[in-house]
Amino acid sequence: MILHPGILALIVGSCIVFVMMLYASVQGMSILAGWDFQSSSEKQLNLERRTYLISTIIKYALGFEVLSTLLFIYTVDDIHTLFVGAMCATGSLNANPVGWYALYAKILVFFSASLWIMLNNLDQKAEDFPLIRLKYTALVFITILIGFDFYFMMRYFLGLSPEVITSCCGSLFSSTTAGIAGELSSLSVRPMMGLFYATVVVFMVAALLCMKSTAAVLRYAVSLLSIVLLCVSLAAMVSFISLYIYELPSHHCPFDIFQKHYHFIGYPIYISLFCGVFFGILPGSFQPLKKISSLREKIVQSEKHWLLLSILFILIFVTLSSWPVVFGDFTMQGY
Amino acid sequence: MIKHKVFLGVTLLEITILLILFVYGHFTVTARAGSEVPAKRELVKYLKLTDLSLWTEARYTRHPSQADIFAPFQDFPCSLEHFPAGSIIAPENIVLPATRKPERPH
Amino acid sequence: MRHLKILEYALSSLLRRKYRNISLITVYALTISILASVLFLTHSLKLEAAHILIDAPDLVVQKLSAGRHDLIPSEYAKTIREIPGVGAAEPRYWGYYYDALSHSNYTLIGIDRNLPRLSLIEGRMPSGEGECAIGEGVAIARIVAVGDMMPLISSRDDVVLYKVTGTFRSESNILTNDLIVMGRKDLLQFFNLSADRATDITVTVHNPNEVTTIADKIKKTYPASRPITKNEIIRTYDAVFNWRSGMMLTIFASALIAFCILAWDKATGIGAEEKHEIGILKAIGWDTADILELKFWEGIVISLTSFLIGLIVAFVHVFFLNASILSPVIKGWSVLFPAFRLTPYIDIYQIFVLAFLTVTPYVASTIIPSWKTAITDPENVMRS
Amino acid sequence: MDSLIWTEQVTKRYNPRKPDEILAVDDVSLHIEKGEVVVLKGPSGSGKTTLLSLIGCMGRPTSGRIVIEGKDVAKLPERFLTLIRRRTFGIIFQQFNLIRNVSVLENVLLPLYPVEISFAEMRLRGGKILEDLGIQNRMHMKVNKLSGGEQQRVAIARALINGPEIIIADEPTAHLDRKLSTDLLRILEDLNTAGKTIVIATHDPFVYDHHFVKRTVEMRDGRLLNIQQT
Repeated sequence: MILHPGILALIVGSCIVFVMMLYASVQGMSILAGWDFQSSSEKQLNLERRTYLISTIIKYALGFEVLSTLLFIYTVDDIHTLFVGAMCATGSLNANPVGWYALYAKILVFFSASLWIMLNNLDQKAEDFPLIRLKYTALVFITILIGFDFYFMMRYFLGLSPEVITSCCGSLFSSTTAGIAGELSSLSVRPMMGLFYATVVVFMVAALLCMKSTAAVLRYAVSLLSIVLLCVSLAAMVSFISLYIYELPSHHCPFDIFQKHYHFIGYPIYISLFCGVFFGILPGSFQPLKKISSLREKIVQSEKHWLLLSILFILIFVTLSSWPVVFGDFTMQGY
Repeated sequence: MIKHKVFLGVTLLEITILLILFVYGHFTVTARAGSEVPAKRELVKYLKLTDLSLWTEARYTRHPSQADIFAPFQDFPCSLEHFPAGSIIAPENIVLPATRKPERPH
Repeated sequence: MRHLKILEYALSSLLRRKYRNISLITVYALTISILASVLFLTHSLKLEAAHILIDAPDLVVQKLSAGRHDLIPSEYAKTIREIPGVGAAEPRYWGYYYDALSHSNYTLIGIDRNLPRLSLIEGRMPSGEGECAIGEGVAIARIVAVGDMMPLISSRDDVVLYKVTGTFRSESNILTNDLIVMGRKDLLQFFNLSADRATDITVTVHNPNEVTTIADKIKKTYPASRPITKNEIIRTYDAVFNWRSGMMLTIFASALIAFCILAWDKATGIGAEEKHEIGILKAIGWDTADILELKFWEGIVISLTSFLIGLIVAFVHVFFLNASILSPVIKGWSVLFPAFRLTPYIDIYQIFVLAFLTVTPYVASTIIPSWKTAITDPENVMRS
Repeated sequence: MDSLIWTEQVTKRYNPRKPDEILAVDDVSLHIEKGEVVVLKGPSGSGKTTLLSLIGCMGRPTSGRIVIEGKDVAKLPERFLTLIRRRTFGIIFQQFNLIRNVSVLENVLLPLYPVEISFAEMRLRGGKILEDLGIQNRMHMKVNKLSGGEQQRVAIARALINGPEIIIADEPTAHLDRKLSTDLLRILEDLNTAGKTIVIATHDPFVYDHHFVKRTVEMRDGRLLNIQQT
């Protein structure tokens, strides 16, 4: 355990958010148990009013999770000096690999909480609360996810012992290391580039087709493709985009681009990627809800916007991340 | 109807003051990095200093990096560590490198 | 547009309860400024240490005897110098001196002659016998200046007079406050040490990557020795200050908790009048979501204002007033605590951490009370 | 079916199945046409106010249907009730229910804050209504500094700011003297002439005997007694 202000802030904040989410889930359960839309009783009215509390808590929790992901990366970057051999955030994360799970959990929480909020917005547009069961069942899962996030983060920080000699980006992402991270960077650049741009093109084509046609299959395909795109893009970040941004042939760290030294280029890159993927996931996830008559019209309306936003964000992402590849001085000849 | 404008104005003003303070801080840092820091490094180099002269009350608080791990309990094995600065100083073993593991007290 | 209008009403609603909200902002800003002072102070010291200790010796070799620090035979230096990769290995002579006159501890350092001219000294370094250079803290405690004689009581219990040839400038206080620098011979004599022993040995290593290897080799050659690498020194300071700010934050967190209880209390105990107001708003067409947004803006106004004020106050306190309120806490019993000027090293990260530490609990403690207010039944207004 | 307001067997119970259960409105069926002036009269505790709040979408009935402009609102979630209330109703309360220490203009504009219109547009509308009611010179005063009659006008201005179809007034003359009551009724009469539907709950004979009141409905213990057509 390292008593560090950033760690303290993260633990305290996540603890508060987790407790609030637990409270929200308990409220959600009581809504599920007592919900009777046909009744005009006081009790039903109180339950309806409780939905406001829950959606408020989730909105705050989502805001917190987004910021806490950034703070987590910063903090991990800040403490790398305490580990022998760690030169950036990756090094600190390797000092206790549970840290990676915490990061994955945070990304999952981001997507699921955002989805929940979209679900909630949609539900509020209809006059008969059509999604109440779905929403509050999903709430329990989000709470569990946030619980995992909190647990992994605690395990990570508690388990950090600064003596461990960690491998940093240099060695973790150098091609000799085994494990996923090593495999990612050992993927040779050309095929990875090909895969990345191919995925982007396929995604774009699917999304554009989706805007023209109403086929359900296309919507599921777009959602699936966005998830694939997320994975491929993250792999591409590690494999070659980072190299072009840092202009170093062996520096594969996906976090350093948040730093001032690289003009904070990481923020627009990751924000556009995550937003693009999020809006890409929406059409497929909401396709089954079209069965509900009071929602059908609203989903069809919003779908166009989502697809457009998704295409736009992904375009921004691809432009930003390809800029140094296309226009940078750095070339990968011989690597 | 202008309260929000006043508020936004005041907030902007506060942010500006903060920015000015930070810019001032930045300049001070740069200025000192140019003049004082090299001079201090010179002192460190020639006098072979290893520690900051902050807490002079006990040996291990004056030279935390040079103190051995028993320093706070040096008088005899059960003596309690009692210097105020000692209570806010980190236990030294958290930076013991792996090479010196056998020396740890537990 | 709608958001701005709700902000407008939030401000007007806050202004109507001026005294309550001003007191809330004051307490909040104070809490934030205390926490921010702690963070700024420790961060500044941490970076200062990291920047100036870069030139510390690559390796310091101590000798341990029964787990305690012991004098090291000077001939070790010769052996160490022969390890490949080692640039220089020199014995270092230094010790502590308790001065009964000023009730404080000094650090005595013995140096060899022919040091280059140092810029942070008023006067000159000692060059002959019976001369010394002292830190500002010593000069003030003993009321001596360059050219004066300063008596110290040696280990043989006789009074030795040293001529002060130089004092270190106050800019270097953080390093030199309690130093008395004298010739090596003088120091050996003063402490009554034998000439073949030193306090420890400093080692310069050509290739910084090999420091650990060389430390291992020294440890193998002299099992009773304890090599300390420069990286460890710097990491020690990093950890010391992280720990310190963590400790102090934990302590001052009680202030934050107290504040949150206050905020919760203020938010829960809204008066009948305020509840009536919310009822009116709902009756004339405000939705629960609008009221929640109103409460959100109230929270933003209060926390943003307090946060900015707190930061400004903390900056002024730490970097213009030299943390005068906090320093008793960190001084402890150190009689010679240096009056150093802190360097305002600040980065966004500090502010981000601070925002996290202070705003999250506040927001969390107002969510439920705001919701309770927001669900006020509009019908109540009809029957009051 | 084409009545503006149409209630069918509306019942409202407070604290159901508890010792302090109150049956405030019992099986009320009432039709109000567009442009009508209807007075609900009856002693206090007869359920007038509750019925008014149900019609004004401030609460949901325990059973029965309430149809406003062709839309059944009895089962709507609160936020839709709010939308209807915001668009369709102007409410004048027994107390003026103004927000103290806030200027006249702001009080009048309050219903427009959560709506998407600009500050300038809002001010324009507020200025016009205050002018119509003859209190534009009080625009920037705090409401608690005004006389009772002026406060009443501010309350009316606030009820009219969103251009409602239906005006609901709950005991509007309870705290007014004769002269102010006359003023108020004149304003209501003008509004009615302008095509607004007006529903008033009162036990003040001065109101229900006034010449512009065309229809009086008497309530007793939550039930409608008879419907008088005058």
